Amino acid sequence: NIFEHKQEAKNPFYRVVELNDRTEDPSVWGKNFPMQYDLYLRTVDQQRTRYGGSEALPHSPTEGDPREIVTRSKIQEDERLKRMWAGYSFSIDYREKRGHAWMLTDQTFTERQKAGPPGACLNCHASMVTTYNKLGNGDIFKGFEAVNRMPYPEARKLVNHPIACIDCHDPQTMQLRVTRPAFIEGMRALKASQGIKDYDVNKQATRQEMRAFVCGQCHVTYYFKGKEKRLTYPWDKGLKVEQIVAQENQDKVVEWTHAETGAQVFKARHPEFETWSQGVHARSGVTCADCHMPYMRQGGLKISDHNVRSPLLNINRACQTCHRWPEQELKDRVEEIQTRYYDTRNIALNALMDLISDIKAAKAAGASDAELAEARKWQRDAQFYIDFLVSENSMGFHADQYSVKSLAEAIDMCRKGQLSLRQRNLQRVATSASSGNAARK
Amino acid sequence: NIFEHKQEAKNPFYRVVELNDRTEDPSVWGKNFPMQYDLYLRTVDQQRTRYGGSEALPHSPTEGDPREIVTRSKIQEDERLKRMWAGYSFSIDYREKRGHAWMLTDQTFTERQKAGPPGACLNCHASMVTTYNKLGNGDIFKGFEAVNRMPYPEARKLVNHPIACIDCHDPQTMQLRVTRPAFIEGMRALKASQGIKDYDVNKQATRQEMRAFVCGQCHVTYYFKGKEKRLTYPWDKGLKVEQIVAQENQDKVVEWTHAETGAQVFKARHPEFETWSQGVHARSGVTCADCHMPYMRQGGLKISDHNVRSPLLNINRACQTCHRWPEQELKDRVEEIQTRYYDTRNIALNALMDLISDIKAAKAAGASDAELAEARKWQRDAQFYIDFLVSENSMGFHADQYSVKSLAEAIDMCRKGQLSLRQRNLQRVATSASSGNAARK
Amino acid sequence: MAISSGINNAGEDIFPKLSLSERSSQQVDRMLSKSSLSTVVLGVLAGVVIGLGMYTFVYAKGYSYLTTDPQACTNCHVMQEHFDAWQKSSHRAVATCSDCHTPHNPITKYVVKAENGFFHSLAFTSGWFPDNISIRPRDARVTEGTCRHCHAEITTSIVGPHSAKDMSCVRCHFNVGHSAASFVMSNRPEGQSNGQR
Ligand code: HEC
Ligand code: HEC
Ligand code: HEC
Ligand code: HEC
Ligand code: HEC
Ligand code: HEC
Ligand code: HEC
Ligand code: HEC
Ligand code: HEC
Ligand code: HEC
Ligand code: HEC
Ligand code: HEC
Ligand code: HEC
Ligand code: HEC
Ligand SMILES: [Ca+2]
Ligand SMILES: [Ca+2]
Repeated sequence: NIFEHKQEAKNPFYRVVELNDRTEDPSVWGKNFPMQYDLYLRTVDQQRTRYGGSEALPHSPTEGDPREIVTRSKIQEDERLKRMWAGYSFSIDYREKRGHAWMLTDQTFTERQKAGPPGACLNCHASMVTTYNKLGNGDIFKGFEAVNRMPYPEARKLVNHPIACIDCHDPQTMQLRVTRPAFIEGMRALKASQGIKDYDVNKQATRQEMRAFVCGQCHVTYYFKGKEKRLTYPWDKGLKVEQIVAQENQDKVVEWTHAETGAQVFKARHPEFETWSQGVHARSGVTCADCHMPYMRQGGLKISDHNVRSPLLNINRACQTCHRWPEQELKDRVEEIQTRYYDTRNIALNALMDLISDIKAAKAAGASDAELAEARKWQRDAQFYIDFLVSENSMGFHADQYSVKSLAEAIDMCRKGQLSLRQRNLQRVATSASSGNAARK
Repeated sequence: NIFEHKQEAKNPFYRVVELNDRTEDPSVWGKNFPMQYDLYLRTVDQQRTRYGGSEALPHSPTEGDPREIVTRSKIQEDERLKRMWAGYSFSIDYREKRGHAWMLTDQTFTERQKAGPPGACLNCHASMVTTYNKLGNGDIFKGFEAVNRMPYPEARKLVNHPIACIDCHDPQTMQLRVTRPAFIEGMRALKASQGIKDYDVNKQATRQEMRAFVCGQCHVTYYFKGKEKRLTYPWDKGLKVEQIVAQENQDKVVEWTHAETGAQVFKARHPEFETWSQGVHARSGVTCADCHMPYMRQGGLKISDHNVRSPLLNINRACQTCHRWPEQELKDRVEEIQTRYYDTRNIALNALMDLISDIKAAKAAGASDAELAEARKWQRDAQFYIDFLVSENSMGFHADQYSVKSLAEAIDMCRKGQLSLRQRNLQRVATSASSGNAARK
Repeated sequence: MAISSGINNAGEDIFPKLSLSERSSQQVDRMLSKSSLSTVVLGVLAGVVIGLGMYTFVYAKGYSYLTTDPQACTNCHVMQEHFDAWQKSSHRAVATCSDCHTPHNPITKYVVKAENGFFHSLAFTSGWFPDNISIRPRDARVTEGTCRHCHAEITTSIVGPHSAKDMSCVRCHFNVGHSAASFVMSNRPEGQSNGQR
């Protein structure tokens, strides 16, 4: 009723409790901001969209993994992924992601734990501000370094919540803030490459940028540098996949040896932030929060929908303020873009499987490492491209043309890898075969 | 001045002369519609954009070719195009297109005339309504058939103007109309494939559709069917490149034998209409005329800019009706899309050159037609895909993701063609080489 | 270059420009370059220009700016599209042109009105304006102000204490008054989407 509105209008939020950088528990923040808190809790919900969202599958708890609900296994759905990652922990267990409420549980109980990951993993799966502050006595970078190098089980004991209010908000002003050293460092490197020195994201970013940067703290690709296991975002050359590959090649990143081909390979992860930055929405100043946390009315107020989820479950608010098309039409547009992407992704994955088969066969036929070197290099780079695109979670929507273009480049690389191999085989036999010149040319 | 504004606002056009289906000369129509006529005449102007528009180059007239101004030669700029078309008239002469005013001249004097083209060519390079009516005594289909099968020089004598008002407008109502039988037939076939029977474009198309269909009469890919040289738009299965390839394969279209590889190949041409139909603008009901003939104010009137040209030469009118971005930003967006496309196009053209080289080499090394058959088939299809995209004139803008996706498919085809060849070579020598199984697998 | 990273575009360095400074600065360029007269303009300056301005201000009813009647704006046919679109807009019943285009502060209100009235009259008479008009920085700020004025209550949570840095309403609600989309739709059957797919 109008009276209520007026009340809230004067002072939309009642400071019931004082908040500071030691207030980790979101339910305490929720006393001041009950609407946002209630929405935040709803990230436990699971619902599918055609290519996204997530599906709740029953799981009989074991003492190793007490979860009663899990998501679909992506590697069982598509054997090609399992083969791409052969020899790495992702070939053991890789599932559909789901809402923020699950992040800590899912990380704790994934079978990838068998690989004995470092504490660095927690950076993106738990509320870290208080932990970083404690370990670093007020210096989050020191705290960050301390957690990074701990074994996961040890570090795990130091955290209590999945991402919480404190990870995105300043407890005094409620302004957005970046709390992850890895992002601060990555962004500084990126800006430096654009000629901007000593960029300080929390001082220099616009409010609009912050609506994407808070997400960019985690929805990015990364690797662990050195034995300090420093969480690193390889943005020194830029955010495009070719620039990231170049950077990681320069850093000589090798995460595992491919089980079938013996290639020295490395992994890409959920590069939503990097991919979004290449799309027309980023170019138009449209940020993650605009689509994944659109404003909604509650009482007489506009608030951000803290039930962070697929915009396709919320088209009216997420899209229709800017796009006047009917909901169904908007959904169809997204799915058209996603399906074009999905089809191209299939071509790329098949090309990669062919390359892996060829290297494997050549190896079996006694080809030397020297003879396999070129093909393995092609596999290394092409596989990263494909992994980068496959691990991205919008199925091509965040940057429709860019994503498909990168797949096109990866397809060419895979096939060149195969050719390099066959060419060499041919040359070896050329002397004895008239068709030699055909091959050599 | 201000009086004009008020005047014109009251009474837009003065009927100075009566127009009918025998009034071919646009200058006569110009008496009733001087503003549109003046703009129409300006299509002689030439101006470059980064990837489009056209450049005026001096040309010393010969009696074979009296033109004093021509455009840049695309096959000299990119040798790969010349090689793709080796053995066909396009490897003799293929230039940048320019404004409508030039269409008849450029067709008359292209060196492709050496190949002795049919009268069918004129359908898209001259004002045909009166000619079709005359030859068919009022039945444009009969007139169309008559012109198609004539030798070009003979048919050329029957036409006087490049495209004129009468080709797009009904002389009584000035409404848009389709005057090209090939489009009427192509569209009927397309609609049939969508379950709509006996579609009559002039009766059933919406006004908005007509703003694209009038252009689709010419900015499309085509082939000449049978010895009647019937101009045919192969849309029976749809407008996507894969559907058009399927259709032309079904019709067993072969336009020439590739000079280097002996493959039976066929040509794609300027598929602006087909490509546009796959883009987000078409999906949003944005038509050719919206961007290439945007509304403009003249005095107090809004008229369509009949100086049909690159929208990048006219951004405020062409784009800013719908997009609130600054002109420079809009230009940058187009060029970003075009550059991504251009880079992918290079990968595809290189892949095609590699395939051609391999087939050629295998042939030289004595491979039999049977052994080359598979590779030649790959060349046939891949080459059409690439030709389709290269011949399209928006450098990927009309459908950014679709165009790059099609290139990705073509790249894969070219490389598979190469592999098919090498694999076969390997098998032939396998017995004598340990690496045989590597190859066979 | 913007292409290198969308991030540049997500922030002040590009974003506000999109609806503010850049848009109109290059619009002014266009207006000048459009007329070889630009030099003459400087020459003849005050006299003629003001003369012309006042002439239209009266003849073309530039003084309409002083009223609040939307119909008055359409005394210039170049405002007709906006008027038509406004009539289809969510605000037709709740806000008139001047509600959004003049400050809701009695003093500045008439300054802005008179100034726009004069310069738009001048532009109108001379024809020194683009076919697709875009709002000037100053006026965009005025408009943003009016949004907040009328919607103070509902937006306290998003412009209130929780955000020192400001955000543009028009970034998302660019079509509340008269959407570009409704210009487009106005020359075609509603929602008509091309049959080709
Ligand atoms: C213009 C709107 C838009 C913007 C901006 C945007 N996204 Fe998305 N995002 C989408 C859509 C649409 C999908 C596909 C959802 C689906 O398929 O169900 C998606 C998918 C995702 C997914 C997978 C969600 C799911 O339920 O499967 C994640 C994670 C994601 N985006 C994160 C981000 C991040 C991080 C940013 C900013 C760096 C961002 N998005 C920017 C619209 C957007
Ligand atoms: C602290 C790290 C972190 C931050 C910050 C973060 N996310 Fe996430 N996000 C995750 C993790 C981890 C998951 C997967 C959780 C799981 O699968 O258990 C996830 C899942 C998601 C999903 C998938 C939800 C679903 O239903 O499938 C979306 C969408 C998403 N995030 C968007 C965002 C947006 C938008 C932001 C910023 C406003 C953001 N995230 C900030 C770590 C983060
Ligand atoms: C830079 C941030 C970041 C780091 C570091 C990180 N994650 Fe994640 N993780 C995410 C995001 C974002 C998602 C959700 C998107 C997705 O699943 O692709 C996710 C999803 C997951 C999931 C659910 C989906 C799946 O993969 O089965 C598991 C389990 C997981 N992470 C485990 C780990 C482990 C183990 C580590 C350390 C080796 C780790 N994460 C390190 C950000 C991160
Ligand atoms: C993943 C990041 C993230 C987390 C976690 C998060 N928020 Fe927010 N919050 C945002 C974003 C983004 C905005 C929009 C800020 C802006 O527009 O500048 C926002 C805005 C707000 C606002 C301002 C009013 C509004 O709704 O726009 C309040 C209050 C708020 N959040 C409270 C909370 C509380 C309470 C929690 C914990 C229960 C929380 N937030 C957790 C990202 C987050
Ligand atoms: C804050 C405004 C805003 C929001 C929110 C937004 N968009 Fe957009 N969208 C744009 C702009 C701006 C463009 C670029 C074209 C233009 O300038 O109109 C665009 C472009 C698009 C395109 C064409 C891009 C392409 O590559 O073909 C699609 C499709 C699209 N948006 C869908 C969506 C969907 C689905 C959502 C919701 C999940 C969404 N948009 C949310 C502003 C927005
Ligand atoms: C949304 C706007 C838009 C629509 C709709 C559109 N085009 Fe284009 N068109 C462009 C742009 C932008 C270019 C690139 C111009 C350049 O590179 O200079 C272009 C290029 C072209 C060119 C080459 C022009 C040149 O000067 O190089 C032709 C021919 C063309 N389009 C025809 C069509 C036809 C026919 C249709 C409808 C079937 C169509 N276009 C629909 C925007 C559009
Ligand atoms: C009768 C056939 C025909 C029709 C109908 C037609 N065009 Fe063309 N168009 C051509 C030809 C032929 C050329 C190339 C002329 C030359 O290069 O000499 C051309 C050139 C163009 C160019 C390139 C201009 C430049 O400066 O490079 C554009 C843009 C274009 N047409 C757009 C359109 C649009 C939009 C329509 C519909 C409103 C249309 N055309 C209708 C045959 C046609
Ligand atoms: C279905 C319509 C159509 C037919 C039939 C057609 N043209 Fe064209 N022609 C066009 C269009 C559209 C353009 C401009 C776009 C382009 O150049 O790609 C063009 C451009 C040209 C040009 C200028 C650019 C170049 O290729 O050098 C020449 C010359 C030309 N045509 C000759 C011919 C000849 C010879 C024939 C018959 C063998 C023919 N045309 C048949 C539509 C057609
Ligand atoms: C390539 C096709 C084409 C040619 C040739 C052409 N027009 Fe048009 N004309 C159009 C289109 C498209 C429209 C917009 C019609 C609509 O919106 O329904 C148009 C509209 C018009 C209109 C209506 C008012 C306006 O400007 O929108 C007049 C009058 C007109 N044309 C006169 C002419 C005259 C005179 C000529 C010859 C000098 C001519 N046209 C040649 C395509 C053409
Ligand atoms: C009649 C309206 C209209 C006109 C004119 C128009 N557009 Fe669009 N444009 C749209 C719509 C609608 C979309 C789809 C996104 C949306 O719904 O806003 C779009 C999308 C786009 C996109 C994003 C598409 C992508 O694939 O990334 C770009 C870039 C764009 N337009 C540029 C242009 C340019 C340049 C011109 C002028 C040559 C132009 N547009 C003319 C309405 C228009
Ligand atoms: C004397 C004729 C005339 C009248 C009456 C008129 N306008 Fe305008 N208006 C113009 C012209 C001409 C322009 C283009 C100015 C330019 O772009 O330089 C314009 C531009 C504008 C702009 C955008 C440019 C800017 O300065 O921000 C706004 C907003 C505007 N008018 C609002 C209105 C409103 C509100 C009314 C009624 C109160 C109105 N106009 C009445 C002629 C008029
Ligand atoms: C509900 C608020 C609102 C109302 C009512 C309104 N406008 Fe606007 N007007 C705006 C906004 C917001 C913009 C800036 C749009 C943008 O930045 O794209 C604008 C811009 C304009 C422009 C410049 C064109 C542009 O897109 O920048 C003109 C002219 C204009 N308005 C005239 C009018 C006229 C005339 C009326 C009354 C018939 C009117 N407006 C009613 C909010 C309004
Ligand atoms: C003269 C007062 C006034 C001004 C100025 C005004 N509005 Fe409104 N607006 C209203 C009223 C009254 C309503 C309808 C009741 C409601 O929903 O609050 C409304 C409704 C809305 C709505 C909901 C309907 C819709 O279009 O989705 C939005 C959003 C909105 N206004 C945004 C704006 C923005 C943005 C501006 C500035 C560009 C603006 N308003 C300027 C009074 C105003
Ligand atoms: C990031 C995009 C975005 C920005 C920026 C934004 N809004 Fe909104 N606004 C929305 C969305 C989405 C809704 C719809 C909420 C709903 O339907 O629940 C909305 C709803 C509204 C409503 C309608 C509430 C109702 O009663 O229907 C008003 C009024 C409004 N906004 C005003 C504003 C004003 C004033 C500003 C600037 C201070 C602003 N908005 C900034 C996205 C935005
Ligand atoms: Ca795009
Ligand atoms: Ca697109």
